[in-house]
Amino acid sequence: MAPSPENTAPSPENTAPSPENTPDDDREDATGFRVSLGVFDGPFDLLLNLLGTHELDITEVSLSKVTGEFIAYLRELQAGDDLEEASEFLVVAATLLDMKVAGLLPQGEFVDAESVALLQARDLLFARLLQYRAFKEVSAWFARCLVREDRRHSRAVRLDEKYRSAAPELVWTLSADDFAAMALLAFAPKEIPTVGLDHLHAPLVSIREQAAVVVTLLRAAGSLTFRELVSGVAQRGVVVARFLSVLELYRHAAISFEQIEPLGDLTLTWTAERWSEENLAALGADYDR
Amino acid sequence: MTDEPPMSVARKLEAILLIVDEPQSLVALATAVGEPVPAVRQAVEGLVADYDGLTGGPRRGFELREVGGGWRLYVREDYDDLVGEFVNTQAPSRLSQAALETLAVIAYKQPVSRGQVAAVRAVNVDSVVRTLLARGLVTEVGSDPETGAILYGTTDALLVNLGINSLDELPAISPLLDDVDAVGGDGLDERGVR
Amino acid sequence: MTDEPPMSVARKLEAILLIVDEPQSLVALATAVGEPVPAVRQAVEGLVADYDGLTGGPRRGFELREVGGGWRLYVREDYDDLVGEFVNTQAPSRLSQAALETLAVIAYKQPVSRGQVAAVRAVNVDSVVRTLLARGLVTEVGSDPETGAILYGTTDALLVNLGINSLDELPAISPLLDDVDAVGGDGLDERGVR
Repeated sequence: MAPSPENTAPSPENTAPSPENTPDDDREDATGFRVSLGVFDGPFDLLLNLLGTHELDITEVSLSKVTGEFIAYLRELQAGDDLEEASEFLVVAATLLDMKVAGLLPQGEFVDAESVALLQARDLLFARLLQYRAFKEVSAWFARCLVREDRRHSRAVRLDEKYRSAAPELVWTLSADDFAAMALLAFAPKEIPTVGLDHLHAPLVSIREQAAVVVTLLRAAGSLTFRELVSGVAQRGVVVARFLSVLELYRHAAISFEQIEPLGDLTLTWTAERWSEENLAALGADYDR
Repeated sequence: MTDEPPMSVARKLEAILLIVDEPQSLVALATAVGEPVPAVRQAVEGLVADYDGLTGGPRRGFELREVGGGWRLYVREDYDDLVGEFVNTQAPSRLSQAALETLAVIAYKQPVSRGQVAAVRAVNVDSVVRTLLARGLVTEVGSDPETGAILYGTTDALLVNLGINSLDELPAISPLLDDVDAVGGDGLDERGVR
Repeated sequence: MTDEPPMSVARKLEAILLIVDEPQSLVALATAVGEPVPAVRQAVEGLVADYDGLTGGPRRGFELREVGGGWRLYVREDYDDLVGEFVNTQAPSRLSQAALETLAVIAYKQPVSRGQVAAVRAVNVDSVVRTLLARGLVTEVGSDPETGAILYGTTDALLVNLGINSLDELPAISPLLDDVDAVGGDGLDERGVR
């Protein structure tokens, strides 16, 4: 899977991990390395592996060798068409490249803001790598425990009929329509697939999910003020999403609204004559990322 | 008794009896522990006496009983009231939101496996399904021919609670369901959840 | 031992333990049998020794184990292969390396958002978190008051699956991470790691 240390590539310049670049290469890892493309679950994974291959300490500054291989790997990865995955590798590659460039420049002449920033970027990369390595190592413990417990059998049998009747009478308050609304909530798409930008801007309230709530509430009540629609909601994001979904529903002519005076209460009325849940599924598509 | 070999027939039977849901015939038990039926019969009789406190140990809170041609562990009858009270305090009289949503998913998608329900709700539903089973609102209706996963459906008790006569009277929400099937496909790893 | 009163704490516990399908804390058990916690603790310890064959009886095919913060009857490990063959359960699919790493990050850094987990692993973890949710190993524990991001934590089911009693039993990894917390002052992990 991963190249073993003795198969270490001699120099970064000719170790692009594609065999066609090294036709006369007698190291069997040329193919081995290529086969392993894609098994790296992330840039840190690859970086750790490369560092391990070269037996470099991850606090070692001289990373130029690893940088070359990393970038060569990235070149291969682009064939995979997975933009998101590629961009994750790209961020780390850019940092590595920065560090390599900095290593080539004359040292210690200026301490300007730029080099300080670079230093911080490097430290951050190392720190993240260290952190990642710690979690990676401990994940082996998780795997061991999970496998061990997986084989164990605990007593978990059905409750005897005679004890079932001992349970208190069920209090049931839902009508068939309430129940359908419940189903609607349960089936409403929970997660819109997102590009992993969460670490930049923390997410995410689903407009579609909130629209399902708005639709359910409005259809049940016929008419509500927006204030009522968001009563009890503590999260600003949810309020915003409900408002956006109101706008979207208005666009679909599913509701009408009325505001008697500026900044006064907004009264929403359900007006859709033929509302299909398909509308809901498509709602807010503009906001999908 | 303490001198017995570590993996005696009786001990192996104890292991099997601990996890079985249904009464097991002597033949089934013999197959399970890989011992001849007469030896199993003897060991079962030994265990009955053992749990009844006739072999020097205490009279256990459970007993080994033959019901409907099979053997199974039961709570000893003396403790029925205790257990009944425990079950009573454990079971809430109202269903939780999670239970209601799970019930709704089962109602609209039946027959459906726990794995499929979990995929729709994006949470593990094992304990909730157990609650619904215990409440008689859902029941096992078969198993998936390919995966062997148990499939669940709703019962007449749900219809009664909802005040409708048949599942056809459930309000339609079908357009969303098509979506769900698409999502359910990748929501989980292929094998689903046991 | 045969002289004990018929409804001793230990016997009542046996009855309750036979019908529960989740680990029961000492407090829950004490409530169930209507006895003070110290007496229950002592009785539980007595039962463990009893089933382990340390009190004159045989070493049973089952054992009483503390897992996930509670007590529950288990098949004794020696008999797991026998039982495994009998029930022929398909083992749930193994978690991928990515899922294991994500699980580790959530376990040590909880409550944590997907974004924060993604930052540690330098990859998008959305689908992996979904799998962990469906397995019931992690759960939503709230949301970030500022960003509204859903925060995740681990469940008791994870403890049971790991065979441990509390998060304190996770191996220590802080020595390696102290460094990081100092550097990570970019807002990545204010909360640090236990």
